[in-house]
Amino acid sequence: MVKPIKCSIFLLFLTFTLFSAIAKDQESKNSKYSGRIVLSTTSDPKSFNPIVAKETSTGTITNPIFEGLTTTNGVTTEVEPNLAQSWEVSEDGKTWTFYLRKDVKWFDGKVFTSDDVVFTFNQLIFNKDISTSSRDIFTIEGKPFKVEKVDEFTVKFTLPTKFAPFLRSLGQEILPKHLLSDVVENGHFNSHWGLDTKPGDLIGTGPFILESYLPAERITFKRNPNYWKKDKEGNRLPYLDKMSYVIVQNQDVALLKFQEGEIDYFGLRGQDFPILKPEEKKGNFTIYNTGPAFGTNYLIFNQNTGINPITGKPYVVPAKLKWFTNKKFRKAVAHVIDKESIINIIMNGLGFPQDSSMSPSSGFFYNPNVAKYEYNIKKARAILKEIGIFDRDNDGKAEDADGNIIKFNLFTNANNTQRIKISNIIRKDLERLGFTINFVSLEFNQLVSKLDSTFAWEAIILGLTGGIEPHFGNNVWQSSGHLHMWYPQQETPATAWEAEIDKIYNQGVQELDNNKRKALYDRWQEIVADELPFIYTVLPASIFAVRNKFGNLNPTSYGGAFHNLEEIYIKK
Amino acid sequence: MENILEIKNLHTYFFSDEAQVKAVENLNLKVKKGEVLALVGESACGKSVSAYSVMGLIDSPGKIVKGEIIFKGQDLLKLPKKKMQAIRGQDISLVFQEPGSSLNPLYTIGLQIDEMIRAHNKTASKEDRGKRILELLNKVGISNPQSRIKDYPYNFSGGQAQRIMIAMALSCEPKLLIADEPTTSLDVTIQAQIMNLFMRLRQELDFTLILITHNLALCSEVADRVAIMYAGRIVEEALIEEIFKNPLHPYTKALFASIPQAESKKARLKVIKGAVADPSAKPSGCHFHPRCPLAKNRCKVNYPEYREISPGHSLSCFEI
Amino acid sequence: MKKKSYSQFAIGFKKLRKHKLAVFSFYLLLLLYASAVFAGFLAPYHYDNEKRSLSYNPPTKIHFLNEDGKFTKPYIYEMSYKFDEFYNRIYTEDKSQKYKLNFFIRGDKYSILGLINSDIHLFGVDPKARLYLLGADSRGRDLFSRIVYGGQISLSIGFVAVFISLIIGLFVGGISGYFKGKTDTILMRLCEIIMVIPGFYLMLSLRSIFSYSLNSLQIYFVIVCIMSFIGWPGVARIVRGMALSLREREFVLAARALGVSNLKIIARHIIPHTFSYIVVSVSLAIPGFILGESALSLLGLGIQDPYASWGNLLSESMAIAQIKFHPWILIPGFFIFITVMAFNLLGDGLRDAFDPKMNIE
Amino acid sequence: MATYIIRRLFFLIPLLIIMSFIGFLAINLAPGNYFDTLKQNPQISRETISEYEAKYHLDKDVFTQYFYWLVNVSKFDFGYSFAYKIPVIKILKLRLFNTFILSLSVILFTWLIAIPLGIYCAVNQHKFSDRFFSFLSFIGLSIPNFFFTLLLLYFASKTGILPSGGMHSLGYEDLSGFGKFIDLSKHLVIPTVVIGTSGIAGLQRLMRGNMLEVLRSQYVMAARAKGLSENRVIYVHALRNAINPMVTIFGGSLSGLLSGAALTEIICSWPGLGSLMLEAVRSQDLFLFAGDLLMTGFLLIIGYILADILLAWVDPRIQYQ
Repeated sequence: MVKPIKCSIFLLFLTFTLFSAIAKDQESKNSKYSGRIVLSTTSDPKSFNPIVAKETSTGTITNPIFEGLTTTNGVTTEVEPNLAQSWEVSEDGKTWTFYLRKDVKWFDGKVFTSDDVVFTFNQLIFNKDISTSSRDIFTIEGKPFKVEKVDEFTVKFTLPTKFAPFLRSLGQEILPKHLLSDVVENGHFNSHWGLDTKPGDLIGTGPFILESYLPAERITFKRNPNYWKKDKEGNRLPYLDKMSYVIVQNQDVALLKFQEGEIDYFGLRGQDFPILKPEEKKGNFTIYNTGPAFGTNYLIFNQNTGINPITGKPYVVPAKLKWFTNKKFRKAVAHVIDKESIINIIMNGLGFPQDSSMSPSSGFFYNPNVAKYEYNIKKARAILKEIGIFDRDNDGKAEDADGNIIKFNLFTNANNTQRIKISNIIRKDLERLGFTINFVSLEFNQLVSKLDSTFAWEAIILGLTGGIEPHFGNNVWQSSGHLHMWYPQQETPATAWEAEIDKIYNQGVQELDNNKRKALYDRWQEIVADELPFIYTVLPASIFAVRNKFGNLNPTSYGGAFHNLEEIYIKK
Repeated sequence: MENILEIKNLHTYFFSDEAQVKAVENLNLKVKKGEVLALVGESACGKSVSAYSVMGLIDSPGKIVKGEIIFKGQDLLKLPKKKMQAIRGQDISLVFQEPGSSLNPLYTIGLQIDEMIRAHNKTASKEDRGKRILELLNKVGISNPQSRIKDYPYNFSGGQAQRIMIAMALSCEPKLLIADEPTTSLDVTIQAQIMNLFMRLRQELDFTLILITHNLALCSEVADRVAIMYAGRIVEEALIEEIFKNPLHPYTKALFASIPQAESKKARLKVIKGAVADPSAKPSGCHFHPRCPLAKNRCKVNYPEYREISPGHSLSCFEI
Repeated sequence: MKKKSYSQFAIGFKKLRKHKLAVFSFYLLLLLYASAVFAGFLAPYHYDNEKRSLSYNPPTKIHFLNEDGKFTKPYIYEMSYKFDEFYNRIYTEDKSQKYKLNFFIRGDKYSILGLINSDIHLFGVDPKARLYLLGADSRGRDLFSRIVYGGQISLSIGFVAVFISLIIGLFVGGISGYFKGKTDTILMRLCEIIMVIPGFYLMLSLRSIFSYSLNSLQIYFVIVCIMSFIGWPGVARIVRGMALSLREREFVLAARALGVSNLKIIARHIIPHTFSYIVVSVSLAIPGFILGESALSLLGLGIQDPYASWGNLLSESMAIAQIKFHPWILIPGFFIFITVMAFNLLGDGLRDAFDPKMNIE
Repeated sequence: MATYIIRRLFFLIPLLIIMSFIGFLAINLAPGNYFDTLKQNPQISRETISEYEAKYHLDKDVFTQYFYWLVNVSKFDFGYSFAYKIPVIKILKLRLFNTFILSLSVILFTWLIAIPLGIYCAVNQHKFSDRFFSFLSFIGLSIPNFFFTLLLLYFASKTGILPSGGMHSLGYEDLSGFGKFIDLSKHLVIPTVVIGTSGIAGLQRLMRGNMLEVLRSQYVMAARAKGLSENRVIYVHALRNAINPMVTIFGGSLSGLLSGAALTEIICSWPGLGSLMLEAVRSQDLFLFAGDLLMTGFLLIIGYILADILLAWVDPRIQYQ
């Protein structure tokens, strides 16, 4: 009885090794296929609907599923064809014709056509019943773009004016008409493709298909076998079989998971560098430092000269407004931002001082030749003295010419511990100038409601995510913008320099010559650095660790480690 | 007659952090087979502790420091725990003061009697035990016992509960029954019923009874002999007639004086002056001396020897 | 009745004295509270006295031997750091200059309870060097000083919160139990509702109501109020139970018969009898509040930098990097631990001593 | 009995209404609303946001908002999560189950340790072992939970025995039934230990106190006097009486458990209600928060009622009219 079992086990073993040998042989021809990548994200997606939801946590998840007509190259930051294989532009720069790829299929096998593009713009983005922020991008001065079907694979866009960042903005995800037109008609689109969607129902054109979603735990994708992109040898991309995002709220826990090998990628904070760097060899991973990141941290003063219509009082106490609107006051403050200490203490030495309003990593439009403010308390005191602010009665507190003690509230948001630490260093140095600071960290919502509607604030330390296209910040820099934080939604620019920035932005968006555009935005950066509406602090270094098993890896600061996800494969 | 129980030189102390309480001190007592001995004293004089000592129920912080308890020729204090456990309930039973709180509220009375029979008679079958329970309940006068076996203690009145306790105590036909103030918490009419029940059962089942009480009047009706306790010691011991006729110890006399007499309504009831000795700080010498009308100086220094002054009548007092 | 309750107390305290751990805890707490009161004197530096170039300075080595290996007055060296290839801070001692450890040295100004203003510190070194008994935090502030100052907030926050919740609880519980009927029903339902809402969420949502532009002092009071708001229903329910039974007692009946007003009866006859419960519940409730403050701090909603509380000091240590490279940052956790432990042991001892039947609620 | 339960359930309705209203009020009293976060996005216009606010009646006062919500709730529509853009009930359902599993595990852990420990300490009162175990349980109570979690995770990752957070391993779907159970159990260890240890002390002391009280009672002495074995006296007579009051505690313990778990859930990446609620409170996701309060409140009261029923079942003296 024993023998036959043994025999059969042996046979089984034999066949198994044989088969695997054969399998191996086949694989070696196309050894790049198969494998899984495991990444981590800090929070759940809020939806799977890329039109309605705009949070980064949602974008992370929908990116591999949906694609736009164009894409931005992660290395060169140039705009490249994606679902559109080529395009033409009329001489006045207002009419664009896009020729779509003919080999693109939706996950369910339907062919991607110009109908889908027209549908996405006309039925979704320009649909007033659908709440989407995309509408704001494709609307200039209240006028939407005109999108028309020319033929099955050609689409024509007619713009009301010239729009320089148009191609870049066409990274906008295109959604399938054949699945969604009914939903739109029924008025259910806003809640369609929410988190309760069956993974198989989520249809895009991208390299990966959503396979499963376990709330607060994990999101898994599988390879799209019919993806249109091919490698140089003509093999269909992507190479990877599966991709998973593990949801880990706590960065330290993510670090542990990376060390254990559960996840393949980890974005380091400065403090993590000494932990992981020595383990590179042992843990078989590489740490990439791609230079300054895009997330800024800055200090702003409220320069709103308006009057609260409800209380009839000015938003900012006049005496304080006088300091805040004084350029020299802001310059003095800029001189007490101890960027070096902030970098050493908070970023463990792995950060960069920020002087310009664009990140050095943004490439083409970055202007490094702007005014810089070194940490110098004496100089700051001297500047303040020029405008009559110094300690007049030797009580350790500075007063202005009218005898008012320099005292103001400084807010920041409570959920960003790093920013709170930065604020505390800045606060300490402001106190060295003899200022009296009431520092409070608020919940993000409350902070925003102050910035945006009540205007009841004096100084705030906050951050914005930057990019490579200056125009996408027009809401911040134009004096009529909602995010023109120091004095939002102005009817006419309050100062000459704000008027100049408005002019630059209006010209910049219509200027199609890149070099001329750069000259405009260079000037903008100079003005900002001189006038200091935003007093910039530091930029963290963008550092991440990736396991060595991946091939075709080409990490950049802009694109991160996996901007070319479909080309990445697991080395044997 | 032979002694069923002999307590020699028993000391039971309670230890707390700051004091030791000599609850029972140098207790000597002989219980003759078949008799009814009444152990009389005010509350907190050590009667119950003596009973618990005999039952082996003294638990931390209490401790039997010294002495012997001879039952059927063996010293109970030297017995291993298992053997003592077998004697409890089987040979010596105890009926507690408050029947209401002596029954476990969460189990039926049937179960509580049954577990006791089973503990001592492992071989009895379920039916046998059931029959025995019915018989016992019948015997103690619970009407319609069949229907009440499944009842919980809260379904019974105090008197009924005490009957059940008695039934339970007698379930293994013990040789010695200690009844610790069995009627104190009951109504007067029920008290008499319960005492009658005891007497009736004693005739039927022939056990020795130690009746612990503070009620001298009760003793006169049922006891053969009386031992008077004060502050943890026996101060006088005699046959019932003797003690009623000729109480010698000043404390005994005082006790008698405090009994309300039906014929002398107008006479003021005599109250023993002073308070019962605090067991944690007993007076030196004779513990009764602060309250004693006869007290002399020597009473404050030495404890009087316990001596027999006439056959069967012992006491400890210098002045008699 | 009164006499008995006094003697009960005397016995209780006698019993407590035998409970060695409880007594030890009591003295330990006394020490901690004393050090919080005299924080300014004990701490060599002000809590916000920073030296940015000494970020994460490890606990200073105090030398007792001079170069020849002979005993000398204790001294320290100045330290400085450089990042190594792994961006680790490597601290080295500058041996060119010794700094003696001095006692009763002048330093930062401080005030004790607003009464004594001084700049004399128990110990310290020349201001050119820095003494870090328990190491430094990210900005080169002395952790020891911050812990001592942090005790002022952490140790008092529980006390004040318990005190307030006791006052409300006693009052509501007393009224509820004494008046019975509809008052009782309404008040008890109210208690139940508050108790049923999970405390942590309640704390968060209450905290978010208050967070409108508060400075640290205000936050302190807000936290205290929130915690008392969460704490009082528990007290009230138990006091109500006691009041229900007390109101039937002879002395209360007598007082009522004499026409003493209801509120007076509650204040004079009912509440005093719950005193032993109060003593116990205070010592058992404080730890919960201390831990609660630390949880709020972790979320950035507690006491904020530059002020120190043990909770916000501990929240600094919530990172692998700290555990691995700057383990001294975890020390505030130890202080929370021993304080909470001491309160629990003391409370347990008190409960044993005063009433063996008393339960934790 | 049935009428009693029905009466309790009736009482539930106003309770739940008040509770959820408190939730509404708390979120409303805090300045701002959910959509303020969107305002910080440079690409979203003011009009879009006003549109949202009008849609969910956020531009009205609290009472009106609450009224609209209540009307919907009576139709079993708990509203819509601003952040997740799907009905609240769908989000809660997923998480509630996970929190339930964790709570169950914590309850088992605490009770299985605390009850025997309490009995043991009571039986061995004042002995060294009593003091030692009491001390030990206090240690568990005294460590700040979030701190303990991170330490445990750190050591778990160093030793590699336990997974560092999460609920399922990556290959969970491919495991056999038993394998799944083992995998889940492994993930449960750290959060359970952290949350559990802080609850053991209280229960242990309570059980010890009850047991001591019962051991001193006359029926226990009477049971001894009957000649029953010590085991029977303690485990049959004393234990059942001592454990009865614990049933009531059991019903109420859920509340503490649900809130005590939030931080631990977050640090352990446990996909429960904790992190969701924290997020909801902080981002003012009104309906999600109110819906959750309603659910937890409902569960808790069900817990209380179950405890009542259980108590009536184990204690013959209790009868509900």
